[in-house]
Amino acid sequence: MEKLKSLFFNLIVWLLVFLVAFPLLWMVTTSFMHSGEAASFPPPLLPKSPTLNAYHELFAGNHIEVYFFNSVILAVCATILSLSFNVMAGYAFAKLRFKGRDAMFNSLLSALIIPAQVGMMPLFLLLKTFGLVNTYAGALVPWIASVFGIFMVRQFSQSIPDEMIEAARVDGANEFQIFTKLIIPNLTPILVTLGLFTFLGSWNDFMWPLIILTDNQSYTLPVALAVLSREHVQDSELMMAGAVITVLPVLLLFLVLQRYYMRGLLAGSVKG
Amino acid sequence: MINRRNTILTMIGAPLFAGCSKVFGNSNAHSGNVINFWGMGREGEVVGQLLPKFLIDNPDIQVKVQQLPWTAAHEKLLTAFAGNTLPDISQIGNSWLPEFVAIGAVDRLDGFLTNSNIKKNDYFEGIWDTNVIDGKLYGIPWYVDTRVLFYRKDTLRAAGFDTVPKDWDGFRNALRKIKANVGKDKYAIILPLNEYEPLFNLALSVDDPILKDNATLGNFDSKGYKETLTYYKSLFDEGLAPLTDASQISNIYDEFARGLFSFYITGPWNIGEFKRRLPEAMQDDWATTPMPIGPCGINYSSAGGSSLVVMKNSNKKPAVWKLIEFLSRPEVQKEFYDLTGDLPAQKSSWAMGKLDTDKYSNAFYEQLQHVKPAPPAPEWERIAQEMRIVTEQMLRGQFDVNGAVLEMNKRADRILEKRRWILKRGAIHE
Amino acid sequence: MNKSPFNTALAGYLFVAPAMIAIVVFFFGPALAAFILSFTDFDIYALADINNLRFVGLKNYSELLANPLFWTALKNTLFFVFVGGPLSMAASLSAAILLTENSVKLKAFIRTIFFAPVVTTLVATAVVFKYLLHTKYGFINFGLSKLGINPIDWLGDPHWAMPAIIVFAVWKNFGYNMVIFIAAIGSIPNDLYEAAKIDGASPWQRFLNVTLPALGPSILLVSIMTMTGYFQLFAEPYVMTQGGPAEQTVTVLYMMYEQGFKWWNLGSASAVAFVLFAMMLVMTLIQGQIAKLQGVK
Amino acid sequence: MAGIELKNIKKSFGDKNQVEVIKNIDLDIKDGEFVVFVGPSGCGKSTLLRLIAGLETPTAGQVFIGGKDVTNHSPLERGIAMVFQSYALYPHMNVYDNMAFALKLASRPKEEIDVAVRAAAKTLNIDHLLNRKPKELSGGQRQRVAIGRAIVRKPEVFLFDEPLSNLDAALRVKMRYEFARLGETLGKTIIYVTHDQIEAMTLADKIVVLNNGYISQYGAPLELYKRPENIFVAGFIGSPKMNSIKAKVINTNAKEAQILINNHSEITIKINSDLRIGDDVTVGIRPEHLFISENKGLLDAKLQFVEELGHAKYAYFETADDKDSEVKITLQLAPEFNAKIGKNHSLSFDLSHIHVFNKDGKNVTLF
Repeated sequence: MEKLKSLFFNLIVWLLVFLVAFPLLWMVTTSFMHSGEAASFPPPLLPKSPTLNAYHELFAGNHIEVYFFNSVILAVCATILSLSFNVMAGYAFAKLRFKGRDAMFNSLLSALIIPAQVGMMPLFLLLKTFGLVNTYAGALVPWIASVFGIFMVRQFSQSIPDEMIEAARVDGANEFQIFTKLIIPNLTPILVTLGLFTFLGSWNDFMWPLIILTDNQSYTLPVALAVLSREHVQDSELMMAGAVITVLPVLLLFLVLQRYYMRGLLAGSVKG
Repeated sequence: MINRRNTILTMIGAPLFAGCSKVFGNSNAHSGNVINFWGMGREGEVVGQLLPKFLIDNPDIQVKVQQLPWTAAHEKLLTAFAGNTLPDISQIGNSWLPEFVAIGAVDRLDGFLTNSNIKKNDYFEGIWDTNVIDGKLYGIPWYVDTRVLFYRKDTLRAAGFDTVPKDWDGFRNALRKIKANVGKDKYAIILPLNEYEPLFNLALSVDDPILKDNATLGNFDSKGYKETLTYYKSLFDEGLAPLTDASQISNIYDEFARGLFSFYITGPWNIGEFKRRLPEAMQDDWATTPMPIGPCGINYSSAGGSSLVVMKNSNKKPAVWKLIEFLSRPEVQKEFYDLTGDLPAQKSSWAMGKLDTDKYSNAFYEQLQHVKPAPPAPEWERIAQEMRIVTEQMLRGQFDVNGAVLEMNKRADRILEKRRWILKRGAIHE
Repeated sequence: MNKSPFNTALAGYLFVAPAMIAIVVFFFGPALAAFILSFTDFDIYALADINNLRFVGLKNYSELLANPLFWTALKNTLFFVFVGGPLSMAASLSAAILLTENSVKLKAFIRTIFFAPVVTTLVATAVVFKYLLHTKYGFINFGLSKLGINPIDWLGDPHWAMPAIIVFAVWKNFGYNMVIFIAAIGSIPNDLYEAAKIDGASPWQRFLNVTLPALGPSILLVSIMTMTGYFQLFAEPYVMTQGGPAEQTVTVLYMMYEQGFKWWNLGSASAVAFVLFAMMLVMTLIQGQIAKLQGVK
Repeated sequence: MAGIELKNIKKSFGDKNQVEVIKNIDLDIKDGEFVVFVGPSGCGKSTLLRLIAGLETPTAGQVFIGGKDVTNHSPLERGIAMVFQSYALYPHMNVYDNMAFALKLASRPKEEIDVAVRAAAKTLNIDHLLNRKPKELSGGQRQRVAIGRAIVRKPEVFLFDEPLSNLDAALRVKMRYEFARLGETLGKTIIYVTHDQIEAMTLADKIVVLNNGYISQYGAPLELYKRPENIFVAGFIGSPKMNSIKAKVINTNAKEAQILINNHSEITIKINSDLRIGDDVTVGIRPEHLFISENKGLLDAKLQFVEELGHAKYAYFETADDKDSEVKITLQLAPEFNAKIGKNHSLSFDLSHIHVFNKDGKNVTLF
C-alpha cells in the first residue's frame, strides 16, 4: 500500500517535472534546428542535424551581442547602484538612531502598495527634461533604490548585535569605518542576495526599458526579443536561439546562487 | 586582509562606475557632422549600401543609419519625439506625416525645392500630395506603395476566369467560385484581422471620405463606408475569407503555395518575397492586378509609401537636404529598387528599370494613377486601429454593420476631440 | 561634539539620504505628478506645445468609464486575477505538498526544476510559449491531439487567448509561491501530524485539519502578493497576442501602456494607472480585512 | 590619573524623553579602584556604564574622566576600553585582527601592534588561538579575547558589562577569580557591571548599588553587608537574603526605641534618627544571626524545610507577623542540629546585628 502510494506520488512528480521542463528543453533543441524545421507536423523534438545557424544569424544578422552587452551593463550597474544605496539605507534604518527614522521608514513601506507603473508617465517627462531618455542612466533610475531592498537589508542588519557596533565605536571607529569594515563584511550573504535579485530583476525587466530606450542600439535583450518576435514571426529557430541567449545567463546565475535567492524570497515573503 | 579586499573592490568597481557614468550622453546627440538617419525594416537595412557614393562626394558628412522595425516604427518615432531623441532625417510612412507635422516634429521643405534636382512633376501626383499639408511641403516621397491584388492564376482559372473581374461584385463572384472549388478548409482570399489596410483600401473606392469636416469628425456612417463594410463583411460571412490574423498564419507564403487562400491584398515588397519564397513550380501561377472598381466607379487604392523628412530639431539641415537630393536621384532610386523591390517615387526611375512594363509591377504602375491619401488627421493611425478593432468585433458577431459604423464614429469622434479644440483655437502647429 | 551619538544621527541621515532622495524624486514625486496629470488632457500636442494642455477635471476618468475598451480590459484583467491567481496558487500548493511527501526522492533537484521558470526572462519564455501554443505546429495542440482533443487556436481564438496566457502564467509563476508554501509546511511541527495520526486522522483529514489551518497565514499573504501582481499583467499579452484577438487580452496595464507610450495620451494613461492602483488597493484592503476577521496576524 | 566623576547625571530615552532611566546620579570613583555597579535588571546600571563609555550622552549632567569633562567626547577620546556582555567580537576577523582592530584604526605602526597583541594574548593564555575566528572559540576563550582586545589599547579605564553572565557556573567562578587577579595586575580604574551580588562582593573595592535610577548605596563590600543604608541594599546584598519582619514602635526617645515584634516580643535598639510611637517599621536580621532557642525566644515559628548545602544548613520557617500575615524566615543552623519538619520552634536574634528600617526603608539603627 505504502509502496503503491510512493510509486503514485513519484509518477505524478516526474510527470510534472517533464511538463515544467519541457518548454525550456524544447527551446534549446529547437534553437539548434535548421530554419523552418520546427514548423512541421508532428512537431520535431530534436534537430535532424544540429546547427548553429540560428545563433549565427542572431549575431551576424541581428547583432544580438549589442543587446546582450546593453543587458549586461544595465544589470551590473543596477546591481552596484542598488547595493550602494539600499545597503546604506537599510543599515541606517536598522541600527542608527536619528529623529524621524521610524516615520521615514513607514512612509517607505507605504510605497509598497503603489504599483511602479503609476509614476511612469511623469517619470518619463522628468527624465526627458534631464535629457536622459534613451540613456543607460534613464533605464537605471528605477533600480537606484528599492523599498524591498532597503527592507531586506534592514531586516538582516537587525540581527547584527548592537554591542558589536558599540565595541567598534569604543575601539575608535567612526560611523563610516563601522559601515565599511564591520557591517559590509557581516552582511555579505544578504548583499549577494540583494545583488542577485537586482541583477535578475534588471535583466528580466521589460516595461521600463521598452519605454525609455527608444533607440534599438540601446535595447536590452528582452526588448529586442519582443521586437524581433514581432518581425520574425515565422522564424521559430531564430527566436528560440534568442530566447536561449536571454534566459541562459540568468538561469545559470540562479543555479549557482540558488541558496541566496531562496533566502531573499523568503525574507520578502515574511512581511510582504 | 580587509585592505586587500577593498582594493579589489575598487578595481572592479571603478571601471563599472565609469561605465555607468558614461551613459548620460544621448546616443542621438547632434554632434559633429554626423547625420542620424532612421530607416525602417528592409529600407533601413539597405540604405547604407546606397551611401558610399554620397560619402565620397561629401567627405565632410557622415551618416549613421539606424533601423527600426516596421511594427514599432510609428511608436518609436513618437517616443523619440516625446523624449527629444529624434534623428536628423527619417523615413516616415506618408500616412503619418500629418501627425508629425501637427506636433511640429518635421520641417518644411518648400525652401529647398527651388533650384533642386527634385522635380515635382516627375512624381505620382497622388503620392506627392500626401506630403503637402495646408499647401506646404513637408516630405519628399522616397518610394511609393499602394495595395493591389496578388492572386493565384491557377485557382482563378479553375474557377472559370482568365482575368480578375474588374468590379466589386464580379470580384466577389470569382471568390465564391474559387471557394466552391477549394472546399471547406481553404479560402478564396485572406484579409488578416490585424491589418486595417485591406478594408481601408476598399473604402477608398467609394464617394464618401472616411473623416469629414476637415478631418475632425468620423464619417463612418456615410452610405459609402457602410457599403464597403457590408461588402467586406460578406466576404467573411460567406466563408470566402478566414477569420484569422496574420500572426496566426506561421508563414503566409507557404500557405499561399498550399492554396489556403488565392487572393491577398498587399504591397509591392511582396513581389520580391513571392519570387523568393514561393516554390519554383508555382512561379508562373501567380500574378498581380489592380484593386477592383468600387461604387464610385474608380479603383482607388491607398497612396502609401515612405517619404524622407527633415526633423525640425536637426542642426544639419543643408547636409540633410543634400542626402535627400542624393537619394532622390533617378539612378539611386533605381538602385534602391533593385535592392529592396520598393517602387521608385519618380516615374523616370520606373522607365529606367522598365518597371512600368514588368509583369508584376505593372499592376502597381496602373494602380498608382488612382491613389488617395489617408485622412489628413494626425489621429488617423489611432482611428485606423480603432476601425480595425471594431471591424474584428463585428466579424466576430459583436456588432452588425450599423452598430459597427456608429461605434467607429463614436471612437473616432472621441479621438478627434482635441483636434477640434485645437483647430478652433487656431493653434495648430506649422 | 564629534564622532559621538550626535554623529550617529548625522551618519544615519547621510546613509538614508541617497536612497530616500532617489525614492522621493523617482517614485513618490512621479506618482503624485501622475495624479495631477490624470486631470489634464496631456497628449502629444501638449508635448509639442504646453499651451495645448487643458485641465479637464474628471473627464479622463469619465471617458474611461464610457470606453468599452476599458471595460474589456477590466474584464480581462479581473479574469486573469481571479482565475489565473487561484489557479497559480493551487498549482503552487499542490507542488509544495508533493514536494513535502516523504516518498518523493530527489526533492532538491525537482524543486530547482519547478522554480526555474520563475527566474527565466518573461519575454523570452512568452516567446517560447507563443510557439508551443501554435495552432498547427505547437506542441500543446500536438499533446492534446494525442488525447483526442481537436486543435485549439489558442492565441487566435478570443475565447482561448486569455486561458492560454493563464496557462503560461501558471507555468511561469507557480514555483515562487511553492517555495513559500514548502517553507511554511516545513515549519509545521511534526508533533501535530503525529498527534492527528494517533487520533486516527486519514491523510486527507490531516491535510484539512493540520496542514491547511497552519498554512492559513501564508496562503493569505501569498494570495495578496499573487493577485496584486496579477493585476499588472502586461508583457505576456504584449509579446504573445498584442492585445488581440478581438481585444480579449488587452489588460488595464496594457491599455495604460498603449494610451501612454504608444499614443502619448499621458493624461488618460495616468487615469488608467490610478484606476489600476485603486483596484489593487481595494483588493489588498479586502484581503487585509479578511485576515483580521480570521485573526491572522 | 583617571578617576571618574559623575555630576548630576540624568538620562532619558524615547522621542520625548519620557522614559527616565538615570535620575540624578553623583558618583566619585578614585583612580585605580575596582568599582562594581550592581542592581536588579532595569536599575540603570548598564546605562550608567554606557554613559561613562560615551555610547550614550546624558540628558543632563557631566562626566569627568581624569578630571577632564568628557561629556560630549566620543568613546575613543575618553581613553576607555570596554568588554561587552556578549563579548561583541567581530565575527569576520580572527582573534589577532579582533585585538588589533583599535590599534589599526589608530594607524599605529605594524610592529607596535604586533607586540601589543602578542603580549596581551600571552597574558591571557590565548596566544595559540590568534588565527581562529570567534565562532571557533569556546565561551571562555571568547571572553579572554574580548578582554585582550581591551587590554591591547592600554586604556586608563576598563569597563566591563556583565562579562560573566554568558558563562556556565563553573567557568564563572574561575573567571571571577581571574578578574580579581586582573584587577590587581592592570592597576587601572575598572568599572564592572553585574546583577550578581556575589560577583560584586568578591571583586569590588567599592560597590555601587543602583535601584530604579538612583544610587542606593556606595561603599566597600563589607560595609554594605554590615551596614546597609536602606532596606533595598539590605535585601540585595547577602545570600540567603536578610529576613525582614514587620514590627511596631511602642516606645521611643531620642536614642532608643522599643519595638514590638509579633505582638508579644519587645526589643530595644539604639537609633540614629527619630521614630514615633505607633510607626510601622521593618526589622531585618541575617540568617546567621538567628538561632533556635531552648527557652522562649522572640518569635515562634514552624519549620517548613531544611536546605543542606554541606558547608552550611539553612532552615526555612514560617510564622505570622503582628498583622497576622505570613512571614518566611531563613535561619542558618548549626551543622549538628537535627531538625524536624513541622515542629514549632522558638527563635532568638543576635540583637547586636539587628537592623531596623523606618517606613521609608531607611536604616535607623545606630551602629
